[in-house]
Amino acid sequence: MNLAVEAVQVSGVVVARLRGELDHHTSEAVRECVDAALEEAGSPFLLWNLAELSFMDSSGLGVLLGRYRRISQQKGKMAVCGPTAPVRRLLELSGVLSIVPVYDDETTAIAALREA
Amino acid sequence: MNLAVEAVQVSGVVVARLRGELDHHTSEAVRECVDAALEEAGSPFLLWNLAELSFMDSSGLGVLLGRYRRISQQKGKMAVCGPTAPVRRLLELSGVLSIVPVYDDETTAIAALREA
Amino acid sequence: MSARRNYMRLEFASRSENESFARVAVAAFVAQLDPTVEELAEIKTAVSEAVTNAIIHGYPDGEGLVAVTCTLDGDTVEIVVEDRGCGIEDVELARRPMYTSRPDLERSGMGFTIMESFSDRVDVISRPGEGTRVRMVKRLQSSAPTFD
Amino acid sequence: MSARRNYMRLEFASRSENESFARVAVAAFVAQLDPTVEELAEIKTAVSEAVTNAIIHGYPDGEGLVAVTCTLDGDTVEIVVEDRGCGIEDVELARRPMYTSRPDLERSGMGFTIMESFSDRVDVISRPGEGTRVRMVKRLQSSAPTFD
Ligand SMILES: Nc1ncnc2c1ncn2[C@@H]1O[C@H](COP(=O)(O)OP(=O)(O)O)[C@@H](O)[C@H]1O
Ligand SMILES: Nc1ncnc2c1ncn2[C@@H]1O[C@H](COP(=O)(O)OP(=O)(O)O)[C@@H](O)[C@H]1O
Repeated sequence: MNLAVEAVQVSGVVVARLRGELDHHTSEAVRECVDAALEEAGSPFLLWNLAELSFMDSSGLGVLLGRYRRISQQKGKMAVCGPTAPVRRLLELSGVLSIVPVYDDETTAIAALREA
Repeated sequence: MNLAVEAVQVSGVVVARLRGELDHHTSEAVRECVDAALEEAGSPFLLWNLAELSFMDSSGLGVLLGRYRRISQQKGKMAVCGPTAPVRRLLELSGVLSIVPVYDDETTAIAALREA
Repeated sequence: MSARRNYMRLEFASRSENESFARVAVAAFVAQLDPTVEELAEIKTAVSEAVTNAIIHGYPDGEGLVAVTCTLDGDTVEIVVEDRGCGIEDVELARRPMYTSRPDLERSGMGFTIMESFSDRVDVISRPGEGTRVRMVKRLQSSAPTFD
Repeated sequence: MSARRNYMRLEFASRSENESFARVAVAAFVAQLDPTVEELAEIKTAVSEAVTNAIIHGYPDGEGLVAVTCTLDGDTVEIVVEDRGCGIEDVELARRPMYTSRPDLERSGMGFTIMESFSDRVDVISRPGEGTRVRMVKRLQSSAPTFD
């Protein structure tokens, strides 16, 4: 599969790191991995590190927005960091950037998520 | 075009440097460039630097063997240097390596060609 | 003109593994027009949307064939994605931003909107029970001018 | 088994620009079986040989259609390259190492030999005036075992 996903906990924030291409075929693996990590952490704070994601289409938007909905209900927060140019364009175009903040890197993003 | 070719003269040897993919479509450009350089140099010594050639098929063999024939008639010499693994395999399989010597790098190859 | 005209057609089983194959194949074909990195990313995304729709929505309960044709003419790319699946009842509704018939699959409803943003023109022809045909046309800014 | 079966078909104009497109497309499709780098290089080369032959020899004086189909079944890849061009008078002669009918084009006559070396099996069916069909079968060593 041309996507690798890992989800780790950093200072109470679940960080999902994606590498490769996120489309409908690879979306299920991401959903499972991230949902399991959120469950385990018991924390509604989620950061998507997209620095190594070379491709994403609207199936990826669905995955992001699905987690966003769930986290919002738990009064948590979600953010994105490091998107490559094409991914950033998709996030912009779809309006995701108007509800989810974007940061340059993990450290800045985690600090901002914890501040709230 | 997914192939770049340059031909330069180094110590009386024409060095043809190929980058990218050599197939039937890109072979004409190589033929033209190398034949012009041989003509201009007036020297029947030719080195193929294949270190950056990622792909070659039998159309490439045709180009190499065509120059080989011509150069042999002029009592010249031809060599190859730096082939990547797949290109080396093709040269081996087709028997080209039994008539054309292969060297690691340009410097060694040029020295060997001049020795004769 | 005809010297710059080129054509290809792709057919494949409606399996999700083939989404990435379809966009790589189209990109490799379009590459001969020397598109910019951004144009190529737009084309890959638009193809991915249309092909994914054919796979998920066109054939929801089984495998069928998806066809992608691509024609290059001068600096213009035309891509047609077709399925012989269930078709769309109301195309106008389907094209609305955020509309999806499958919220249960966490679809975002942004597929058509993305195809429209990333090409100059999108036509959809669909007949319930017969299938769907999505045609996208995009003119490349980057192409070398045609002298003929 | 059927879960590991997949199919695609490619058709394109017999233009030399399409040689690289054809091998990239086949490689992108076969990639789902996780071939080694070496296996992928062998497949690309074999496809390039068969497709180039269809373009040069099959349609020497004009444009025609070339079709490539690829079927994955378990760890086995089957690739068929077809043209409806001039056909081959003597297939046995054509397959001989170093034989070429076009020394004027600096052909090496090694195309069939390379296809044979890089696949487990090559079948050629050709009829003068009707066209040529080259079928290559290759079993990948690298594929994950099938559990079914
Ligand atoms: N090829 C197709 N066959 C059947 N229905 C389709 C097809 N493509 C799109 N649709 C319908 O149009 C709707 C909107 O499509 P789209 O904008 O891509 O969003 P999404 O795929 O996220 O649902 C889909 O939910 C589906 O109902
Ligand atoms: N698709 C084809 N249509 C017609 N003739 C073909 C085709 N493929 C191969 N041939 C014939 O078989 C010969 C040997 O092919 P090959 O081993 O690939 O060598 P080469 O392409 O270098 O000539 C060709 O020279 C040609 O006469």
